[in-house]
Formats: sequence, C-alpha cells, structure tokens
Amino acid sequence: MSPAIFYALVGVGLFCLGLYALIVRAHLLRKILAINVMGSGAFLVLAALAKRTANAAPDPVPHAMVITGIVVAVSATAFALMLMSKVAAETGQAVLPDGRSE
Amino acid sequence: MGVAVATVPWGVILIILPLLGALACFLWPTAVRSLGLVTMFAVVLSVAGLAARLITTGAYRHTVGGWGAPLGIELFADGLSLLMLAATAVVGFAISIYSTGYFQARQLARFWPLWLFLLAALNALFLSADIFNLYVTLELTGLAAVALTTLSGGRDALIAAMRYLLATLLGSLSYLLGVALIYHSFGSVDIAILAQRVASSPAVWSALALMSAGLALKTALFPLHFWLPPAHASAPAPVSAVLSALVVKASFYILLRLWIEVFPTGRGALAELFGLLGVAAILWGGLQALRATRLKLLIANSTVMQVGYLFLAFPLAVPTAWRGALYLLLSHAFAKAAMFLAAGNIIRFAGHDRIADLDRIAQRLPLTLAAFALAGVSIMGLPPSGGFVAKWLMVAASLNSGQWWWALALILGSLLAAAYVFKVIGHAFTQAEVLHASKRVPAVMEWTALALASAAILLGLIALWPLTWMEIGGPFPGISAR
Amino acid sequence: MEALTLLQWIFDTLTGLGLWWLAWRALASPQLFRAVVLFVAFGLLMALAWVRLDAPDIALAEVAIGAGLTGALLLAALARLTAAEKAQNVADQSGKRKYTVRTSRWLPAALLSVVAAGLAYSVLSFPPSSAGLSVEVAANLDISGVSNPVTAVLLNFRGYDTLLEMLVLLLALLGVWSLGGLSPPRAAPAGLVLDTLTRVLTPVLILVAAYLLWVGGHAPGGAFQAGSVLAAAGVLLLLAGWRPHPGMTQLPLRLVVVAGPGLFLVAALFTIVMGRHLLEYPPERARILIVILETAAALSIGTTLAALFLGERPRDKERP
Amino acid sequence: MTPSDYVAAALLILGAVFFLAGTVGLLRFPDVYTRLHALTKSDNVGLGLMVAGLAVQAEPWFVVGKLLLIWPLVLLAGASVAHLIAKGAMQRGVQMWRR
Repeated sequence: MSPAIFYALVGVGLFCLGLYALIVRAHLLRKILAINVMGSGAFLVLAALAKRTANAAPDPVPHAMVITGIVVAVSATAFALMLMSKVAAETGQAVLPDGRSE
Repeated sequence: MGVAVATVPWGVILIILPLLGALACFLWPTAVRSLGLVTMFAVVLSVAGLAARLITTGAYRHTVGGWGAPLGIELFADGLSLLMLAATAVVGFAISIYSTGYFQARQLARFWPLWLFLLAALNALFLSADIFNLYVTLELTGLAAVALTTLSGGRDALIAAMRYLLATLLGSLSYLLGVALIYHSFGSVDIAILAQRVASSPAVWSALALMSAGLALKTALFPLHFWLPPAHASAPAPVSAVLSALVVKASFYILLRLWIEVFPTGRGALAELFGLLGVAAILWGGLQALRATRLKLLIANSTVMQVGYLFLAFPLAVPTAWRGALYLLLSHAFAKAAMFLAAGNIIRFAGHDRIADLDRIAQRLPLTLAAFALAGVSIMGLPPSGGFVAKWLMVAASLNSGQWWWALALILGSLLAAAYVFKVIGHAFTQAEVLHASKRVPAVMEWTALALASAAILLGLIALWPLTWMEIGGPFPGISAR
Repeated sequence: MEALTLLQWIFDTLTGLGLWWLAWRALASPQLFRAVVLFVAFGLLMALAWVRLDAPDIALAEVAIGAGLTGALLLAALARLTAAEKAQNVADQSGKRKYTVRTSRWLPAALLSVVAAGLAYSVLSFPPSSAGLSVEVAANLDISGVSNPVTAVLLNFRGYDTLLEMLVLLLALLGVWSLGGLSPPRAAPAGLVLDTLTRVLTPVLILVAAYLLWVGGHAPGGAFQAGSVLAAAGVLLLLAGWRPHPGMTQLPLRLVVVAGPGLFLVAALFTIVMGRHLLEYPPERARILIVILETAAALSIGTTLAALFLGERPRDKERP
Repeated sequence: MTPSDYVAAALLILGAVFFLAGTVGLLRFPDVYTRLHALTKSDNVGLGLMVAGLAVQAEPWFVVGKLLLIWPLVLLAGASVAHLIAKGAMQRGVQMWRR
C-alpha cells in the first residue's frame, strides 16, 4: 500500500466519522465541525490519490480543486456559524428544536 | 440576422450578466430595483437568443479559457439545458416583478443581490459540462438559496434555514467525494470525456452511490425530504416559489445528466429503488399535504410529492418517460411558483395562511384564487394543462413498457392532488360569518401569479414546441435500449 | 533507504491515527471550547499530511484558512453563542452543558461502518499509478503565464472555477450581512502587549502577504494564501479593538470586497467582447493579467474573510 | 555524510528533544501557568535549534535569511500569546497551583 492509498483511506475514515457525528450530535456547532471534518476527508481522498504514481510529481489539478474546496468550505462555515448564532439568539440554544437528526 | 444570433455566446452571457447585476446591486443598494429588473430582462432576452441559436444550429460547446477538456472547463448547451434555462427565466422574471410589490425597500436591497446570485448559479449549473464545476455551482446555489430563505426572519425561518443549510452542505460533500473517485478513475471531470471512458469498477459504483445519494438529498427525494417542507413553507413567497420551482430541480438535472451520460450501464437495482422511493414520496407528500392546516405547508408538501413523479422516470427509462418527467418538471415549475405567489397574496391579504380560515377569499381576491385553481389543474394533471401532457406521457411510457404499476402510482397521485387542491378551494368559497381585517394586495402581485398559472395551462396547449426543443442535441441517446 | 521508508511509514501511521483521534475528540468532547481547539489542531495536522503528500500549496491554504481563519471564526461564534445563551438564561456558563442525544447511535454506526468498508474497498481497488492531467498541465505551462502548476490551474486552466469560488466567498459575506450580523460581545480593551503585537505584526503580515502573492507565480503560494494572511492581519486588528472609520464601511468597503471577483468578471466580459472564449487570455498578456487578477483577488479575499470574522453588518445609513 | 550534515542532524535532534520536553510539560504540568511556562520556554529554544540546524544545510544563502526571520517572529508571537492566555486566565480567576 502506497502512502497515497493510505492517506485516501484516512480520508474515507474522516468522511464517515464526520457523517456519524453529523447524525448523532445535537449541538449545531458540532454539526458544523462535523461538516468540516467530512470536507477534510473528501479533500484528502481527492488530493492523496493524485500522488499514486511513485517518484513522480503529483497531479496539480486535484490540488487546485482542493484549494477551491477549502475556500468554499470556509465560506459555508462562516455563514453557517452566523446562522447558528442567530438561531441561538432566537431560541436560547444552538440545537435544532425537535432533536431530529440530519 | 440568423448568422449573427448563431455566433453570439449566449450561454456565457447568461452567466456573466446576472453576476455583474448581483455585484452592482450589492454596490448600490439604493438602485436595486431598476438594476435588478434590467438585469432580469436582459437574461430573458439572452435565453431567447440561446433558444434561437440552438434551434438554428443545434447544441454547442464553449471551451472556457480556450483550453478545452480535459485540461480546461467546458460549457455545454443542448435542448435539456435550454428547457431548464427557459424555466428559470420565466419563473425568475415573474418573481422579479412580483418582488417589487411584495418586499419593502429595505428588504429589496437584501433580496436582489442574493436572488441574482442564485439566478447566475442556476444558469451556470444548467450550462456546465464539468462535474467539479458543477460542485462549485451547487454550493453557490445552496448558499444563495439558504440566505434567501432567511429573508423572512423569525424563529421558524431561521431554524428551517439552518436545517436546510446542513442538508445542502451534506449533499454537496457527498457529491464531491463521488467527483474525487470519478476523477481518479478516468483522469477527467468533463462529462463528455467521462461518457467515452467510463467502465465498471468498485470506485465507479461508490461514486454513483455517493453522487446519487447527495443529489437525492438536495432534490428532497423521500425519505431525504425532511428539510424541504419547513424551509419552503417559511421562506418569503417569491423565494418559496424559486426554491420549489427551480432549486430542487437543479440537483435533479445533474442527477439526470450523470445518469444518462456517465453511468449508462448496470444500474437496474438503483433505478428500481428510485422508482419505489418516488412512489413513497407521492403517497407521503400527498398525505402530508392533505393533513396540512397551513396553506404554504400544504404547497411545500405537494412539492415533495411532485419530486416523487420525477423519479418514476428512472425505472421506466424510455425516451417517452424522460420527456414526460421533464415536461412535468417544467409545468410543475410554473404551477408551483404560481401557487406560492398566490399563497403570498393570501397571506398579505388576510395576515395568515390557516386553510380553515380562508373564507371568502374568492370574492375578495378573485385573480389570486383563479391563479391557485389554474395551477391546481396542472398539479392534478387535468387537461388541458402542462401537467396533463406530462402525466399522459409518463402513463403511456409505463403501459408501453409493460410496467403498469408505475402508472397506478401516477393516477393515485392525481387523486391525492385533487383532494388537497379542492380542500383549499372549498374553504376559499365558504361564506364568512365574521368580517376579517384585511390588507390591500398590489395588483402586480395578483397578475404575476395568474400569468404563471396561465403559463402552466398554456404548456398543455403548445406542448409540441417545448417537446421538440427539448430534443435538440439528442440528450437521451441510447436510453431506449434499457 | 530501508530505514527511511520505515520512518516514513511510522510518520504516516502516526499522522493518520492522529487525524482520526483529533477529529473524533473534536466531535465528541463534552466542552465546546475544547472541541474548537482540537479542531484547529486537526487542521494543523492536516497541513502536515498535505506536506507529506507533496501538496505544499494546499498545506499553506489549510494552515491559513482551514485551521487559522476557521478557528478564529469558530471562536468568535462560540463567544456569540455563550452570550446568546446567557441572554436567554438557559445555559450554564461557557457551553459546558452536555446535550442529550435522542437518536440511537448503533444504527448509524452500523450503517456507516458498511459505507466506510465499501468506500475503503473502492479506494483500494484503484490502479497503482495514474498521471491524471499532469502531462497536459506540464505541456501547457509555458503559455499559461506562470510556472507554478497549481497557480496555473487555479488562475488559468480552471480560472472559471476560481471565479465562481470567489463569488461563493462574497455570497457568504452577503448572507452574513443579510442575517443582520451579530457583533461579538465586547471584550476587555486591548492591553499593552496585544496592542504592541498588533502594531508590529500588521506590517509584517502585509509584507508576508505580498511575498506569498509574488512567489505564487513560480512556487507554492498565491492569491488565496496571501488573502488569508491579509485576513489574519485584519483579525488581529479587530481583536485589538480597531474598527474601520464609519465612512469606509459603506461603498469603499463594498468596492474592496467586490474588486477581486469584479475584475475577474470584467476580464471575462472583455475576452468575450474581443471574440475570444470566456477567460481566454492572450498568451503574451497572460502573465500580467494573472498578476492583476491575483492582487485584486488577494485584497478582496483578505477583506471578506476579516469582515466575516467581524460578522457585524456595517450601519446602513445609505439604505432607504 | 559530510561534517555539516552531522552538525545539522545534531541540532535538529536536540531541537526535537526540547519540543518533546515542552509537550510533556504541556500534558503533565498542573495548571495553565506552568503549562505555558513549559511550552513557550522549550519551544522557543527548540525552534531556534531547528532553525540553526536547517540553516547549516540551506543551499542558496537567502534561505538562511528567511529562516532567521522566522525565529524572532515566532518568539514574538509565542511570548505575546502566552502572556495573553495567562492574562485571560488571571481575569477569569483561574487559581495558581500550589503544592
């Protein structure tokens, strides 16, 4: 197993870990963290597999895609955090009211 | 003239124009109304230009940056894109006009830049031929849609928007992981190249599952629809119209493209699953709509149901079924937008949307009620509406391919739709015992709702043209061989 | 050589397990503050993984944006959250409350184990080598205007994605402002140390941003990394209590925020009017165009991220 | 390996030892003030040794300059942040550890 495949597997694990937390955690901040962990997992899969060929420079296209993804992720996170703060200011707690999971 | 129209890159204009409009509206909030309406009008003209180009010269590609796939990004316009862009332009134009009466000046300054962003994102999405670029447009669409949902303010809207945001982000990430697997399997993210290189492998199967699940979540296919009713019910009326008419269809469009072009083989079980979930969505959405006590919640649940119809095309998988589903998508876009606008009028008029207290709307808001009833005709699928043509095609497809049980679901759905539409109309005709306080509804709001509803009916009368234009570039090749 | 490979394997294994452990602790630890700090540590470890994967551009972006700015945003949100919960008198202090979980944990855990196994199987099934698009990128690098392949992809080959991505960032700011914003609770006035640190670091950070922007043409760096360093300077200034002059928060602020995507759009429009393809730069002008676009982009990205951190909508006295 | 390689390796390993000590202190010390003490002290020295070790091997001369810029920056930031954390802890009333 090459490092590329190894890190891609780590990415798969992070994706599923994030998804699990997104489902079972109730607090919105943790749901937002979970989304970010899932994103990191997907980015890791995308960029790690670019290095599959041993001793060659990695494919730069997925690298650019991951940078795009990181900027998209921080944008979404910033908006989600403000929305969460607004929900908390309105309801007194940062939890979706009926406790239903996403 | 014909030559001039055929050389203009209309698709690119359709993306850049609303973006420039959005930035201008952001920079000069005092002038949003005129800036926005001018932009919207120009977008409608550009769609007409694109239609003229496609009809004269057929489908075309635009290589962004001049690099060409697989290195660069390509845009692609065919009949399918044209259908989606036209629906966006018509519904968008109507809600733009409507918004001038609906929002106050302060809200307009917030509404216009977000709405033009959403318009640009949708146009970019319908024109993209690159699955990673589609991810970026999906995120742009999702964020703009959630931001618009919060415009009505208040506890319910914020909570609904939060749930919507988490769902839409989850859907995008699932899609993105699928893109990663596809890229590393075939070394390209261009749909046309993928269509040539695609071969069955575990990675492709995983990608198909991830992308289908993510997009189904964004399209609100039962049982992944939990976020839709609260979000669509608590957004401002013109926003609800756009969300139900266009935004859920955007992810469906990507799913359709991938399904037809990238994953054409070996997916029978998933198609049957989509069909079954579609039936479940029809029943669940219909029953929830019937049970709803608020008008907007009823309409939102009706969207859950109508999304179910779209997914019946996957197991049928014959060209007639795709045409029927797309025609349903188009007529539902007009009809559902009209319904939400009508509901907005009623809320403005009565100050509430409790169905049981809608007495005597018929006498006081005849245009709005006519809009609701006409839209209801199309939602039920009665002749001569667009909804009728769509369901006719789908029933024909299911009978011709020997899968009559899907036709049964279609007919059952129509009965449910009839029940909830008449429930509203019945209440609206009730004689009021007490006089309610009411507010004046601007004429522009009533007329736009009626115009959209009439468009949904008109689609049943001129069905031949849209059905022909949809075929430009042959978007459904090889589908007939199931 | 053997020893080196072994060492690398130990390093990789520790990094991978560390990432899982930090992610898990960030998502499971009962205290929100601790969760946020662990998440920032997770981002830093991710950066190490990127370096190991020969992706220094991503590593820079991850440290600056993924760990640094996201961390700042999370901490600011936590402060607002604590204030909101206090105002409503439901929470005890500093988010130490545990929320009861009503969902069953076993069903999702079992389902996700199946999903993880399936995904792992498909990752393992990939052929051991693939060049992807590196050949095409290398072949066209000469006419792209820059020599760092990642920058060439971002600003030229897939520049359209980058345009849309900057619009996503702008849209997030629009969304935050449209929500009305919430200012972070008033902190104590900046002490002498923070004040001095800010005064010393701000010019240094601006210099670093300029350096990253310049170096991005031929080495790791570029507009996004530079923009996030600028944003860090902005965050530091805001933490030290600095606020922009009210006259600057209206049209001038909006102009700076729009400059990056705006110039990109103007370039796009220009290429179309000239009869070229969208964003098809003339090769002899590609270099200078990219420099201009990147500079504007870095300014806009920095300002937008700092404004997102502040979270407060500027007073709208201009609005009707 | 050349003599300069040995020097570099020795400096890097020594730096790593300081980092290790600082991290052990961070994990084992009883309160926030002592932990800050352990962390900043040893990390500053550790980074200095690392920078020195890398500078010995740096190929073009200006890389040495860049390396030498990094160290004082981290010193400044580390010391200031440690001060701010300690001050914040004081203001919140975190008690100092006593034997």
